[in-house]
Amino acid sequence: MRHLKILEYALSSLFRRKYRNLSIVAVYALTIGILASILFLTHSLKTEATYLLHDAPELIVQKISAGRHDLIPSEYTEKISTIPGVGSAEPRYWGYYYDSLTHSNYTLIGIDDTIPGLSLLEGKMPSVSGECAVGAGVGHARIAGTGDTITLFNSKDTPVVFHIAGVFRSESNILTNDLIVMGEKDFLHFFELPAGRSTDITVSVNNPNEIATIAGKIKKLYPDTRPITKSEIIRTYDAVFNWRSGMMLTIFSSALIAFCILAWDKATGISAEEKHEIGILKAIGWDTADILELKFWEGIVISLTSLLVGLIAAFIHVFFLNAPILTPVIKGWSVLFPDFRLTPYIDIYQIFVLAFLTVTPYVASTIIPSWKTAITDPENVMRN
Amino acid sequence: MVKHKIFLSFSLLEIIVLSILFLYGHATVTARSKNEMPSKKELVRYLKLTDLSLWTEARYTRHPSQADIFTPFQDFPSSPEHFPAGSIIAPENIISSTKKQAGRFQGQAL
Amino acid sequence: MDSLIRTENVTKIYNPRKPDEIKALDDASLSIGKGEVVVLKGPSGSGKTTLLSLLGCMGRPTSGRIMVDGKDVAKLPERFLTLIRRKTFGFIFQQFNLIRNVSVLENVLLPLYPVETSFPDMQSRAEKILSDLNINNKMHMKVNRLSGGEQQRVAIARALINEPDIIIADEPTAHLDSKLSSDLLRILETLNSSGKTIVIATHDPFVYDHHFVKRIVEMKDGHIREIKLT
Amino acid sequence: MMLHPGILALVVGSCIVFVMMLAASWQGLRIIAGWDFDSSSEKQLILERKTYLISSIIKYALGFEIISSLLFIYTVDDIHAMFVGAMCATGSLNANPVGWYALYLKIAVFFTASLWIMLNNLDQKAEDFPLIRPKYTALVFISVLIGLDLFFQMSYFLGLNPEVITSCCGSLFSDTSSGIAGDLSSLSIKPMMALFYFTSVIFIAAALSCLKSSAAFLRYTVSTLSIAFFFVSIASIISFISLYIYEMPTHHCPFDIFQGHYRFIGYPVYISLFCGVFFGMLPGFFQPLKRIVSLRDTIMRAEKRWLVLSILLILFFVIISSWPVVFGDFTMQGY
Repeated sequence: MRHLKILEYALSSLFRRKYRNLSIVAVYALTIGILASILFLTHSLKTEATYLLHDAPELIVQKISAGRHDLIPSEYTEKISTIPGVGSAEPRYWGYYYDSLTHSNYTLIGIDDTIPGLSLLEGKMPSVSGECAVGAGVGHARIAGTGDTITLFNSKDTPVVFHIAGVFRSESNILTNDLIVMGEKDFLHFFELPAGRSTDITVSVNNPNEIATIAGKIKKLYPDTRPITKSEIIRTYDAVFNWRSGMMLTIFSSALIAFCILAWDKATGISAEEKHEIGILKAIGWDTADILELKFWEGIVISLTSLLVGLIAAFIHVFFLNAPILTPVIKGWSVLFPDFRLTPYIDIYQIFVLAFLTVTPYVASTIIPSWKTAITDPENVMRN
Repeated sequence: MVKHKIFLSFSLLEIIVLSILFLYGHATVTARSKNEMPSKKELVRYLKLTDLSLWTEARYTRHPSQADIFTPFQDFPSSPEHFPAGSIIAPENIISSTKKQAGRFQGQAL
Repeated sequence: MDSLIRTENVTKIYNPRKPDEIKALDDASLSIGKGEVVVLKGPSGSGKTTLLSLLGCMGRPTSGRIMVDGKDVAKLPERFLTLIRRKTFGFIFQQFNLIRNVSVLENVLLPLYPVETSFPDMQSRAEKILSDLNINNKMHMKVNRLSGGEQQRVAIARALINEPDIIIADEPTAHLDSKLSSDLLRILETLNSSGKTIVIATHDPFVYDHHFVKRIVEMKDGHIREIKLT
Repeated sequence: MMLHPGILALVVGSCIVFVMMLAASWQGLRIIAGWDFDSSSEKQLILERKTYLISSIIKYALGFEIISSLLFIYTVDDIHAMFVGAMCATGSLNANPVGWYALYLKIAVFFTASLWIMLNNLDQKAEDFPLIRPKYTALVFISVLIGLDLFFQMSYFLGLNPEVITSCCGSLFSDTSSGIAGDLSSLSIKPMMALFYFTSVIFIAAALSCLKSSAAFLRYTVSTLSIAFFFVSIASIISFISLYIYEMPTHHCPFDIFQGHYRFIGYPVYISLFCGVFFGMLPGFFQPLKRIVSLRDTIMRAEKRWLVLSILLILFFVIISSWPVVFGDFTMQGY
C-alpha cells in the first residue's frame, strides 16, 4: 500500500512537469527504438540465415592456389566421391559478372539440367542453351521479365543474348536477388573456362557426425584444397550478424550516452520549486528513504514507458515498414540490395538484452542526483 | 489515488500491444516457415547456395563464406577498408584459420 | 505539570568555525507541558525558527538535550527523527508551503503517504478534517486557485491529518489580514481545548495578546526569557 | 572477443556497476574514518546522509547482479552455436573455463550483497548505528568480488575463440570425463537421491527445532546445514533432477531448465533454492550480533521470519524438483 501511494505521488510529480518528462521519455524511447531496431533486424537476418543454410551442401571444397581461390580439376571430384562416407561429390559452377549498364554485380550460376520446377520461380528453369532464370533484383535493374531477353558481355566483350525463362519470386529475394542462373555449358562458354574444371565442389555426407572427419580426409588427400563445412558457414553468419549488430549497437550507444548525460543533467539541475517540494515532503514526515523510493518510482515509470514505447515502435519500424531508417546503413554501396520482407523472429532474450543495455545506464546516471535531492534539509522549509 | 491505476493500465495496455505484435510475429514466422521456408530451402538445395544475397558490392561481402582468405586485403595487407559493408563485416582472421586447418589435421590423427 | 517537550542547555551553531558562523541558539532551556499554548516572541533573527525546528525534530542541536515524550532526540539518526516528527508533530508554516498544482485533498493526505494506512481510511480522515475547517467543498480544487485564508486552512488540515499531539506554527499570521488571523486563532483555540499542545513563533502582537495565550517566551539573540501571564 | 549484443550489455553494465561500487566503497571508507556518533557536527550529518547513498547503490547493484547472472547464462547459451560441439550453455562455458569462475563469483556476489542488505536493514533499526564499521569494511570486500566478477567476465568473453572445439554437456557430464563436473554426474543416482532427501529432512528438522529453542549451536547448525544443502542440491540437479526434467538419461546440463520448452521450471527451482538457502544461512550468521544490546530484540524477531521463510522455500524447492522424479513418465531403470 505504502509503495503504491509513493508511486501515486511519483506519477503526480512527473505529471506536473509533463513537458520536461515527456521530452525525456521521447528521447529515451527514440534511443531504445533505434537500438531495438538494430537488434530485431540483425536477429531476424541471422535466424533466417541459420534456417536457410541448414540445407546448404555439407561440404564445399575449394582449390587454393597461391593463397587464392582457383578452379578445381574434375579428377578431384571423382576422387572425393570415392571417399567412404561421402554420398556424392558434384562440381559447382558460379562466378561474378559486373554489369556496367547498371553498375551492379551479378552472381552467375551454371547448373546441370536436372533441376525440376521450383515453387519460388515464376516461369521455368533454363533447359536449353541461351536460356536463363534471373533474380527479381536483376530483372528489376534491367527492366526485364519472363519472355524478355538480357544481354551480357562475355570476356571477349561480345554481347551474348539470353532469354529469360523464369524470374525468382520476390519472397526468395534474400537468396536470389542478384542471381542469373543458366545452363552449365552456357556458363562455361560465357566465361571461357577450361574444360574439366569447376569453381568448386559440393560434397554431401551421409552421416552428419562424420563431416569433420571427411573434411580432414579431403584436406589430407589434396593439401591444396580448403574444405568448408556447413556448420562453419552457419557459424560465420552467426558471427557476422552478431558482429554487425554489436558494431551498430556500439555506434548507436553514443546516442544512449548522450541520453544519459541529458538524464543526469535533468536529474541534477532540479528547479528551486522542485527542491522546495522535496523540502516540504521531508518536513511533513517523509524520510530520505521515502524520497529515494519516490525517485526510484519516477525512474521506473520513465524507463518502463520508454522501453515499451521504443519496443513497439521498433517492431513496427522493422517488421511492418522494413526498417527504412537502418537499411542505408546495412546496405553500404550494394546497388542490388534485396527488397526483402523481414520475418519477425523475436525471442524474450532480445528484449532482455535491450532492457539491460538501456535501463542500466539510465538508472546509474540518476542514482547520485536522486540522492542529492533526497537529502534536502527539511529545516530549509522553515526559512526561505 | 487514480494515477497509479492509469499508469498501470497504460503499461498493461502497452504490454498487451507488444504481446499482440509478438504473437503476430510468431504467427508470421510459423506461417512462413510452413509456406515459404520449404520452397526457399528447395532453392538452397537445388542451386547449392551457401550465402545470402545481401551485399553485392564485393566478393567477400557477397559470399562471406566462400571468399578467398586474402580478399579483404587484395591490394596490400594494410589497405584501408573502403567498402561500407566491409566496415561491419569481420574479415577472416588469417592466423586463426591456419590454426583451424592445423586443428583439422589433429582431428584426423585422432 | 508533566513536560511533553523539554530542551536542556540547547545550543545551535550554524557553519561552525567558519567566517559566517552564527550562534542561533545559546544555552536555551525550556519546558513545555501537555496541553499548553506557548508563544515564542521576538524579532526576526532572534532564534525562534531555530528553536521551533529543533523542538519539531527537524534538526539536531550542536549541544544540549531535547526530550520529546521522555526520549532524548538530540542524538537520534535522521530517520528516527522523521518517525517522531511524523507521529507527534503537525506543522503550520509561514508561507503555507502547499504543493502547487495539486488538489486540496492530495495536499492534505501527503503526510500519510509514507505510512502504512489504507487509502479509504486516509480519505475519510481528510474529509472529516476538511469539513471541520469548512473547506470540504473545495476538496478537488488545485491549491493555487484558493484564496490566502483557504490555503491557510488547507495547511492546517495537513498539519492535523496525522493526529499530532503538538502543533507547531511558525509566524502563522504573517500573510493574513486581521479577520483571517482571528479565524486562525479561533481554530487553534478549539484545537487546544481538545487537548493539543500548541507552540507558536510570532512577532505579531495580535497573537500574543490573544486571550487564550497563557505563556509567552521572549527570545533575543538566541537567549530565552520567560514571561508568565496570569 | 566477440561483439555480441548480450556480451556488450553485460560488459557495459558490469563496468557501470563496478564504478558505482568503487565510489560507494570510497565513501564507505570515508564514513569509517570520520565516524563519530557523539558528534553533532555538520560533518557527521553529511556522513550519516551518505549512508543512504551507499545503501541505495548496493541495492541497485544487487538487483543488477541477479539479473546479470540470468543474462550471463542466456548469453552463454545463445552463443553456443559458435563453438563446435557445444550444445548448450555448458559447452560455451567450457570453451573458456574462466567463464565458470565468473558464474561462481556472480553467485558469491548474490549471497554477500544480500547479506549486506540484511545487515544494513538491521543496523537501520537500531538508534546507535552499531554495525557501521563491519558494514563498510564488508563493502570493500563486495566491491572486490564485483571487480573480480567483471575481470573474469571480461577475460571470458575476450578469450572466447569461436573456433575452439569444445565438449558439450553430453561429453562434459558423461561418466568418463574427469574433473568435478564429471564426478557429479557419475555419482550413482540412488545414493545421491538418498543424500538429497536426507539433507533436506535434517535441515528442515533443525530449522523447526530452532523455532522452539533459542540455543546458539542450533543456529550455527542450521546455517551450516543450509550451506551444505546448497551444494548437495546443485549436485543433485546435475546428477538426477535434470535427467527427470529433460527425460533424457545423458543430459545433465544445469542451465537448460531455464528454457521455454521445459516450461521455465528453472526459475522456481533456482529462486526457491537460492532464497531458501539464504534465509537458512541468516540465523547462524547473525547469532554473534545478538551480543549487541540495541540489536538483540530485532534479530530475535527477524530470526523467526527467516526460519519460517527458509523452511517454506526449501520445502517448495524439494517438492517441485521431486515432482518430475515422482510423477514424470521418465524412469531410470537400466541407468
